[in-house]
Amino acid sequence: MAFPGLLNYWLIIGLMMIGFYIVIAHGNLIKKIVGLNVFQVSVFLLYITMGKVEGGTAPILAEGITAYSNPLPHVLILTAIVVGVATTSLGLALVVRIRNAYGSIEEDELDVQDDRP
Amino acid sequence: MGMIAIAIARIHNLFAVVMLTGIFSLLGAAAYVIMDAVDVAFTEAAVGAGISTVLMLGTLALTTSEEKPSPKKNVVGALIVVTITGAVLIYGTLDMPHYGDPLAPVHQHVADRYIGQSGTEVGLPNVVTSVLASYRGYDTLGETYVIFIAAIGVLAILGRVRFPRRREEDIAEDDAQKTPDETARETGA
Amino acid sequence: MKQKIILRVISKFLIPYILLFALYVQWHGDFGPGGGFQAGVIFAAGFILYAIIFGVDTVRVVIPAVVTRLLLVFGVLLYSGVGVAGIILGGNYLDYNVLAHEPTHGQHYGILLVELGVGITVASAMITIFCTFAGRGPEDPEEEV
Amino acid sequence: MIAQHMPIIQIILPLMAAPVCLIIRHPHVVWIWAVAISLLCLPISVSLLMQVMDTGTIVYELGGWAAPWGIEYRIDTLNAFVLVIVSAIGAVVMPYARRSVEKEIPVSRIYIFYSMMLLCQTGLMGIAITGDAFNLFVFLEISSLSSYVLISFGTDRRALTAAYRYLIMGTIGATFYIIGVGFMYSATGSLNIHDLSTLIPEMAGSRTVQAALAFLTVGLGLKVALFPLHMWLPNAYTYAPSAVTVFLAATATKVAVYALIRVTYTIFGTVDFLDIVPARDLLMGMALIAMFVGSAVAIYQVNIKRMLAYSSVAQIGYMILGLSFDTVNGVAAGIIHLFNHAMMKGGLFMVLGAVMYRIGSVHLHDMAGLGKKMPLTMAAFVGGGLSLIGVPLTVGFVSKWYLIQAALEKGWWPVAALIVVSSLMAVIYVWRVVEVIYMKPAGQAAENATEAPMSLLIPTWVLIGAAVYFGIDATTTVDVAVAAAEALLGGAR
Repeated sequence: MAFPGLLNYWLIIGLMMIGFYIVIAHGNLIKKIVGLNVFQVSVFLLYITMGKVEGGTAPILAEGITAYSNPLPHVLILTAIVVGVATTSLGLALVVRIRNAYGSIEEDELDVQDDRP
Repeated sequence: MGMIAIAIARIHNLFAVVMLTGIFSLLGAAAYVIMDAVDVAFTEAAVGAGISTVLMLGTLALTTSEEKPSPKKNVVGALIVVTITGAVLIYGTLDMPHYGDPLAPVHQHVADRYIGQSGTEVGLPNVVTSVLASYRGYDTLGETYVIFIAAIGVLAILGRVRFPRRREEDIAEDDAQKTPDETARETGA
Repeated sequence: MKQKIILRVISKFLIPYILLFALYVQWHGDFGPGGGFQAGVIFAAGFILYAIIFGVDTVRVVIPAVVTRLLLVFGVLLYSGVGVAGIILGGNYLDYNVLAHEPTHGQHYGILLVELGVGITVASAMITIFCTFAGRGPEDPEEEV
Repeated sequence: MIAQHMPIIQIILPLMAAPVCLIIRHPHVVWIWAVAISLLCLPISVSLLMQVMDTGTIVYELGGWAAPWGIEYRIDTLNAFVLVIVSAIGAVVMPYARRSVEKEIPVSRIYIFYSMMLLCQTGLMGIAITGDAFNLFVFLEISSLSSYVLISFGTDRRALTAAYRYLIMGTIGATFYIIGVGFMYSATGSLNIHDLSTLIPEMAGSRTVQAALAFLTVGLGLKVALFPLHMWLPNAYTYAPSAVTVFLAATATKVAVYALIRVTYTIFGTVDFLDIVPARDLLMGMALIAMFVGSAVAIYQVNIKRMLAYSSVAQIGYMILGLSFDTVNGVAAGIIHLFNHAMMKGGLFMVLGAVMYRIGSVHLHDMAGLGKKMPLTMAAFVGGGLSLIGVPLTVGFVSKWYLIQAALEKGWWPVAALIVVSSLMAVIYVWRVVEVIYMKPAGQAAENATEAPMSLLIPTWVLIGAAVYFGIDATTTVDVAVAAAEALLGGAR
């Protein structure tokens, strides 16, 4: 059981950081929300990968199976996914309003407009 | 998935970005299946690849589908922040149990009871459902309210008829003159 | 998309099955993967598909805004109500054991009702969110403030 | 039977009341409903606090499942105290909201507004009451999502960008928090805070646990608006509707500070590696910088709402400073300031809400001469301002007194000196406003202003009066705070 060892975590961290980078480095409001999604999906992966048991199956009880993967991370992530989609939809709604109010969804252009109201 | 994530970061056409995000979610769902999280995979496929993508497309239709190349000012700062965060994360994983290790603390402490007892305590074969709705049912209640907030929040932010601030009498008058159709629109669609 | 005949026909053919599948996922969540949340999303997806092809106004005839709003409220109150029922029947909040004579039966009823609450809330929330987005024109004038 | 279920009733009462707002829909009836609910919450939380002071920690198992398998509510002195703060502010803000909401929010949206206010209050109380780390995240999101919506109700279009920015930063904070929880979970297999507090010390050397602490601190630091993670706060407070600003300023950051206390003291309290890793020193450094930068920026603001927002950044610095001392007196000082700041900042923002209601602006030059036009309102501002500075006989003095004592106790007299100096900076920004409202002749905007209506004035004076009352008779708050701090530090230190 040497492979994948800790490699799974590191790959996921790589994904997470790409998502995080998109959120903070990009000025486009939609792109930021996309980045947030990528970031969150990777965090979900981090949880799920913790719950995996070698040789286990999905945690649905059946006869003849003794090893199950851990159901708790699954439950937590189900909740987190729902929270994620709620955040996304609110964020997108705000983006639409911002576009109507400013005519732009680029962060630096918004800043310019706000400086001379 | 890494390729797609990088592509999402690089591409400026938001339409392509949204499509790639959908694919990213689907791949995530596939990864969940590999790691035995079938319920999560189901949800991710329905939400991440379905609803989120549809909403983002809707937003694109209402705004614009081209990202303007941003001035390169915050790239270095962002890279520093991301590198530090990533380094702390990797530092944290060094003492984590290896992938699939059945002796990991995660599987020892509370999970045992869920798998061992939920069949008799709750009586459902799907342990995820048992934990979701019964053992940790309160979290799920919170989650339902989160969705509720999202729905009425979107209604509040984007609801169709938005009239300027007016005196109350005017609004009362308006209400009196409004046709049923208008009222319905104002409240929902 | 009023003129795309293939889309119209195929979707009319598909939508009943989507809704049926949603109901299956809803009630079968105890045994296989699935449950209220997934069912709600799929159920909403049926309506959203309909809305994309036939227009939001058509969907709003089938399921008016008032109805989704009431269902939204009904769903969350159903969930919280099951919890309150637990208190009234002598248990703690969200304790399903007391809902029936036997604990496992109580658990079964509780989970069924709770999942139904989730399903209703999620379906009506998703329909509301989608219709609110889609019901808005691209250049709606911003409110004057 | 009711007494036994008190902890959950505290939460589900406003939680279930919120969807009912969608059925009622009539602006006035919804308001009456919201006021009734928030007034009911207050006695519940007070009785919980009294019960905890009498009989010790209350445990309530949700769904009848024992922790750590199920979720439990675990209420000790600190939780109960925070619950009282939130429900008290809610009970004062709701009656206040009616007039200012009528003016600032379209009538067709008012019912959503109150629904969101109730949910936001529920979320904050849910964070305070829960004994489960993941459940805390769920309620954190309930309060955050509803506050994004509440902020976006603001009349200025900048409210939209403020809400958006808060949404992005808040979500990053929440995601960092779940990464931290995930690491703790990976190391221990538990999500229950009480359970974690016994398991974590055993594995203090684990790098996973150390990284968890870092992520939890940064994630909650974003919610606390701890310098330099405070970027979202000034705009959010400035452009949100008045009632929302009052509510958020008085409660949201306080509850986040509470969560930070929970994490650093309850979960990681007895962990030794904190002495190796200079986490507390770092926290103290940031707190000190926050105190100075916040105050310094506040001095230059012409929008008074924004000025008070930056002043909040500085005041949050005081709270975190108290925490970083790691002594009973220091933590107690932090908790006292938590309560005191909620009252005075709430009162001050209420004054600005009243000004907004009368003259439609909170810019410094528009407020000239208001001292004569709205004497009672402006007297409240002076009261709150004195408290902000920390003049004797106000609550501000009490918290600073304990903070300085705690610093001297450790022999850190430079820190004590810095506290005094930063208070002097508060004198400057408060005086600027006082000078303009009393010494300058009324400008165009304030020409026709009259005294604020009673429904705004009474809640304002309730908070300012409380700030004076607890400044003169501080025994209650100090007793509670010291008891809470002792419980947190386990009497070991």
